[in-house]
Amino acid sequence: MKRKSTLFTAAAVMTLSALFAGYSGGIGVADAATAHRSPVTNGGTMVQTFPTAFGLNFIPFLSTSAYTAAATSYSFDSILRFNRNDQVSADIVNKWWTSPDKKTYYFQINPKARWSNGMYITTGDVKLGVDWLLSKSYNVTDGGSYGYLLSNVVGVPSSGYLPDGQTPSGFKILGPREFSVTLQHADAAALPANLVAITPLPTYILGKIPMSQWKGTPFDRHPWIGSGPFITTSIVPGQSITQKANPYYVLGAPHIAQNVWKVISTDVVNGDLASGQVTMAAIHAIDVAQMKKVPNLNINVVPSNGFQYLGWRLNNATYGSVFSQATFRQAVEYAINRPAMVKALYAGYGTLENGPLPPINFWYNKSLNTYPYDPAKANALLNSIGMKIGAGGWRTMPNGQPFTPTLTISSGDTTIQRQADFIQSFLQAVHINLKINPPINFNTILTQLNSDSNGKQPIQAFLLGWSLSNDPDPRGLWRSTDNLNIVTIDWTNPKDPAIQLNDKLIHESHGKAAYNINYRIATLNKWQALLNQQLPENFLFDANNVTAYNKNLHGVVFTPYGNLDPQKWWLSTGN
Amino acid sequence: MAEPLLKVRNLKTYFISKHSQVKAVDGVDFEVQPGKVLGIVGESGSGKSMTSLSLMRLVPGPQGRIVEGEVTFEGTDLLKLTERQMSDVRGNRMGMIFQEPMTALNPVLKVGEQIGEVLIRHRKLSKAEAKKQSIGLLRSVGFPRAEQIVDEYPHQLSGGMRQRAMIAMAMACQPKLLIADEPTTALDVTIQAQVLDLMKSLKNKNGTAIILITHDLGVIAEMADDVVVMYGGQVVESATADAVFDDPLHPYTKALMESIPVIDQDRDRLASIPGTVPSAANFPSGCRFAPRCTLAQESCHQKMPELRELKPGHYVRCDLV
Amino acid sequence: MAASVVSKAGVKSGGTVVKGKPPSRLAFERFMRNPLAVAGAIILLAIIFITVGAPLFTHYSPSVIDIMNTNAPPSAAHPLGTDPSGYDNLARLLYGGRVDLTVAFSAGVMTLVIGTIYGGISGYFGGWIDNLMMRFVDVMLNFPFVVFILFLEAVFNTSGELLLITVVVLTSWPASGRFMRGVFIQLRQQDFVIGATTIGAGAWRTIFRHMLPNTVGTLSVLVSFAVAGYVGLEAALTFIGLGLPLSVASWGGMLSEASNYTAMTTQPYLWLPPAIMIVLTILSVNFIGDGLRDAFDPQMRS
Amino acid sequence: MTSYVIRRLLGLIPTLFIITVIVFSLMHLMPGNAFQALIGLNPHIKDAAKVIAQRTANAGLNLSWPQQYVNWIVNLLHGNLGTSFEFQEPVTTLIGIALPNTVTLALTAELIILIIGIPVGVFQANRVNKGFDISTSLVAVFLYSVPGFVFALFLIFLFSFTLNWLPSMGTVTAAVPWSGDLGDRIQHLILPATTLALPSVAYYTRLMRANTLQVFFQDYVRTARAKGLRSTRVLFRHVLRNAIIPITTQFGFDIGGLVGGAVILEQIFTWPGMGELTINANLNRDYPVILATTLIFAVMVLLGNLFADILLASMDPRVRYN
Repeated sequence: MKRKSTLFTAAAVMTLSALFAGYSGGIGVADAATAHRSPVTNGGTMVQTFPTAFGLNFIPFLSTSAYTAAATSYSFDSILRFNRNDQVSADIVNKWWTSPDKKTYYFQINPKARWSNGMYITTGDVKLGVDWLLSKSYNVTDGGSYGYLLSNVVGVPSSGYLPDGQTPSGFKILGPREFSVTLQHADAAALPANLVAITPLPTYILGKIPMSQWKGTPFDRHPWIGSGPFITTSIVPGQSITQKANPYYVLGAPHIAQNVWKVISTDVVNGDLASGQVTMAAIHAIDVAQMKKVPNLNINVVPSNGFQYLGWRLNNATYGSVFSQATFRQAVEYAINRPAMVKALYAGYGTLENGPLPPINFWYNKSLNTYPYDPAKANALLNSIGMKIGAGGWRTMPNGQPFTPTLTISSGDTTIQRQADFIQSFLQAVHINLKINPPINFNTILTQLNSDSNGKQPIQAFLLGWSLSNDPDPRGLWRSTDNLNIVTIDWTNPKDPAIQLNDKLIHESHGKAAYNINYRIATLNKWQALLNQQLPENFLFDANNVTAYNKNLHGVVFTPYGNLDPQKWWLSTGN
Repeated sequence: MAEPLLKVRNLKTYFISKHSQVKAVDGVDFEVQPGKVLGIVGESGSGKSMTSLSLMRLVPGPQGRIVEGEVTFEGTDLLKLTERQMSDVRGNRMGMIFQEPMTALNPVLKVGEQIGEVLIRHRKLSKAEAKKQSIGLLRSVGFPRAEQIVDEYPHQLSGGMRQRAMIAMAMACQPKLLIADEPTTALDVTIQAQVLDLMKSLKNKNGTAIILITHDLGVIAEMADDVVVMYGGQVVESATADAVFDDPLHPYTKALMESIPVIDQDRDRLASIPGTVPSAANFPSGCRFAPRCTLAQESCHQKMPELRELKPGHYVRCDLV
Repeated sequence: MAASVVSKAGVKSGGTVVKGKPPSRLAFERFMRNPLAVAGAIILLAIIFITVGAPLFTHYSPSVIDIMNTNAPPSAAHPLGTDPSGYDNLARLLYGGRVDLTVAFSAGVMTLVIGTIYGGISGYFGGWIDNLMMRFVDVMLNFPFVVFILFLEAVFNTSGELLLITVVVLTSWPASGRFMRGVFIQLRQQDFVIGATTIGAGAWRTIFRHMLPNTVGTLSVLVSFAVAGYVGLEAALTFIGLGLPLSVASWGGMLSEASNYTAMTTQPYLWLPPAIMIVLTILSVNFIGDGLRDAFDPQMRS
Repeated sequence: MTSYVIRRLLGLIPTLFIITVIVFSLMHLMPGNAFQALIGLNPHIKDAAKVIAQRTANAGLNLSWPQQYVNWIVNLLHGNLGTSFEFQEPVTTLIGIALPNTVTLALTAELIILIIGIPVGVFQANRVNKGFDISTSLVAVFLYSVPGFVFALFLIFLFSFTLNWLPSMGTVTAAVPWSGDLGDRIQHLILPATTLALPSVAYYTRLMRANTLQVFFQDYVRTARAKGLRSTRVLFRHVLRNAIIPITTQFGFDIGGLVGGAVILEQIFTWPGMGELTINANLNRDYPVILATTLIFAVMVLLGNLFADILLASMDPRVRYN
């Protein structure tokens, strides 16, 4: 319930999706009914919130906090965006096509695309953005982690970076507004997962400064021009960012004159919403009933693009032989009453997850097994793998040894602690004697997960969650060789035929054939079905995104991938 | 006799709490003549200090209270004044010095300021003038380096110096009456003499009357013109000093005299008074000295004796003499 | 001039001497005459009784969840409703006091015991012993609490009640140690201590027999503030996520759980009962502390 | 006086040394560091374990800890507190933002404590056991009993949301630049500083009441009255002047404590100070920040003590500099 819950998932949220937080698209969730009642008015100030302090770097890709990234995404648009149907659509670039061998992408900058000071955006600005992402300064000195976006471009060495200011040979300027990017290997996910994120940078400011000095320059501390809908006018470190409408915004000048981001503790944000001091903020699902009673607020609920899971260390030295059996994990999935947990934890505002992609996702396989709550079936499955109920009413290992797995949770997060309590009670109901370890620091959990190659770490079961990016590309997390799989999923045994199939399907999902969308859907469906049946981890559910906003705010497009099109939002007066 | 400077009639000061009533001063009468020294003598607990505080209306509250009596000073009844009017009298027309020079001076204020503030208060002097006068006062009480002393703090002075500073403070406005509550008790014998001499000379110079409160009959013998002997919150004998020393009438006074060591008499041992001063919370019903009195008779335990004038100006509270 | 010898005999008889009653008995009588102190003692005993005897008042367990009945408003079955885990709030309130009282009183006792012994030794002996001991107190006073908790949590791979108490015990004594040193230094210069030393009483006997009883007043105030402070501390730590895990019921935990705008304005049954319990506990401890001070140190009363 | 201060300042060094050594060794007994979270959960870093090792080596964390400690001290002497693992910013930058805010908050709270605590305590002592004394004493204990964050929420609810008189977050109004005007800053200070002050106000009131009562019955106060001084002068020049001495000592001791006490309130009021920085650094094992904040807290407490001693010496002539 408290801010600590953000701590737990923050790290996970940041990495997979923060990059796209502001300018992503998804399936459309319509605005509130009030939107069309009165004519659009211009002007006004909108206040949005961050729950904790933001970082100090505002040059794109340099930010160290998700919140700075969110503010930056209002000021800098990338070349392309996702629309409300989660499809790539025009932004600074308004035309794009691929070569027949699918290795070269051609882009054309919208002739109306300008910086907020009126200067036109050119391919030189795009080039600076590309150079920056591949520069040694960014990748090494500043420790930037988004260089991977362009690592498939021709001319990028295996180290993943180039000397400062050097442009990869795969990037070509074809004219003041035309450029192309050539890849080393054809990749169906390259555009939606990587190239969309290329962000033009203002050459006439940053071009004059060596990249090694970008970090900490005045422009980094406070970028005064940009290409996004709102341009930063003032920053008070740790507390607020004020942005004004960009009259030259390529997708149309915003109606709202000013946007303020304020850091407000989640403990008081509901009050700020009720008093009208905050225009829009995420709230806890559990508060929805009370907040619906506040007369000046609308509540919007959309499913989130992510999932939470109960993980097992499949290679655990003590119980790995049980954990690694899919039947065991299926039994667990049946044993847990997930609807009841969603009701208790999120007042019902949550979505059950049955596979690696949430049901809201465009690519979701609708024919997956939903594992309805069925303790009898769970018991039967557990019996079938020889886990008999022994003395004290607890199941034993097939070899008769006691079976008392432990669940490790992070401290300071009451939601996770509740989740653990519920899971424990459901597993105990099917005679699994799950114990919950005293909560420990999240970093300690990570350390233990990171160094668990021999299965000797104390961690046996754990709870974790991911937020996902727009494109369902499973690489980075699900391949048996992916570091994050090793750390957070542990589904890596190369001899397991299911895992071999997993790697094969993932490979096929982005190869050349996958440029055919139907092929890609079919492959991803097969992959989802495999994971749904294998359950490398016990998929649970995810909390919905609950947003409370003032009734005077109109035009917001709520999607699982963010609140889109801020340039179209407007504030009615005299509410 | 001339009109007395101070006339105390039937003064009663009680400590009243929920559970008890303590008669610290129980109907005291005496007079002080202008320019004369009245000695009040008695053991600790006899009510002499509380009498002196009552005269200044400094009885510690809220339990301590003057319940009855008249204190007529230069024709006005002090007990009828408002607190504000009374504060115009204190330090101005009546000065007071206390037993403990160690604690009676404020440790965090300079000596000069503590003297000067009296002058500023009553003589409306400026700070600078007050300081100048303070130096003069300090010199008059025998400080050779008075200019330095004004800027020193009490802890930098010795006990005798502090007491002299106290006297300077009390005498600053040349009061008509100085109440000295055991001024020498806490001092060395040699210093005692200095202080007493100082008081005597000031008296002679300014014509200040003094109420000298002490348990030390030697001091009384040296200083006092008149003597009041107190016991159990009451006056048991009052007369001129000569009368009291030559012809003590009350058995208590006699006993006190017995206990003075006299150098030229070769006595085997000093007489002492058996027993202790009764607690003010539960006085005996009859004569308060009766339980310790060697002469006490049955009647003494029954009835409280009146203060009678046995000889002209010599009052005694004893039915046996 | 005659020297004064008169009446030194039988001087020290100022107050009421009631024969045959030891000072502790007198103190007890004075304590019992103080209505606030007696009320404080009764309230504290009542609180201890209901927390220790919690099973007498509710048949719910504070650690059994009920997923089908979470976030329920007050009802006949659950007079204070249930929390998001389905715990019965009344049961958590009754049992929760055990943790708060344990934490607070272990802090109080440590303040008392270590503070007095440490401060006593340091203040009594003075010199280099004092210097060394006070430098150590400086270090401990400066020691960041949060680092301590995180360290213990990380190294012992655990969290919860025992950890919290350990940290409280480790960090509660230095302030009182320094304070008591000051008290002992003052006492050391007083006549009765000098007297005791001159008649050859040993250091330990002087400290414990002669000096200690004179510190009771100061100590009682220190302890009452320590107890109050650490009840609040438990709540504060839980609030920032460093306190007790959810599975351990505590007043501070309940209060911090309900410390958000929505609960504060619409669900008083969540935060008012633990808040009242905390305030009552601290109030009663304070009244008892005042009463003890007045009882042992009658000069302090006006 | 100056030489005394210098000597005392030099005397702080051993204490600081021991504190940093202890913190240093404790930190190195803790598993994990900030890179674990930063890199360990990034799906796009190819060889996370290697990168973590690299970063760890770059940060000097694979040296023996005495060596690391020496490095840290050497850097410290050059005014360099290292670079935050988490924010990838110089620690001095982070502290440069946080410390002034926290100090402002703590000093304002101290001011409120003294402005309310001293007069109320004196007034209570003046009317001991009367209605005012008893009622304010009860209020004081109540203030002391209720945890600060509960008050914080209550005050925000009342003054910010219901009455709309005062802002509930930050040090300045959002759109105003960092150098916002004084009135705006004071408005922002009122709620957090009051909340921070409340428990201490209670404590100081009690302390002041007890001190004043004690001084009331001192001989020199009777002397002052015997001199015919007006009761106000007796109270202010003689009673208060003495009763306030222990308060000033306590005041110095508390400066450091208040800074620490602000940790939670800073979060509720979004006061960008040391609190958030400290908690965050500790949770994320951001060693350079942990060390720097520990050092600063320790320096604050020690300077507070020093300040208390100097105050005491300047207020009480009996105390000498030695």
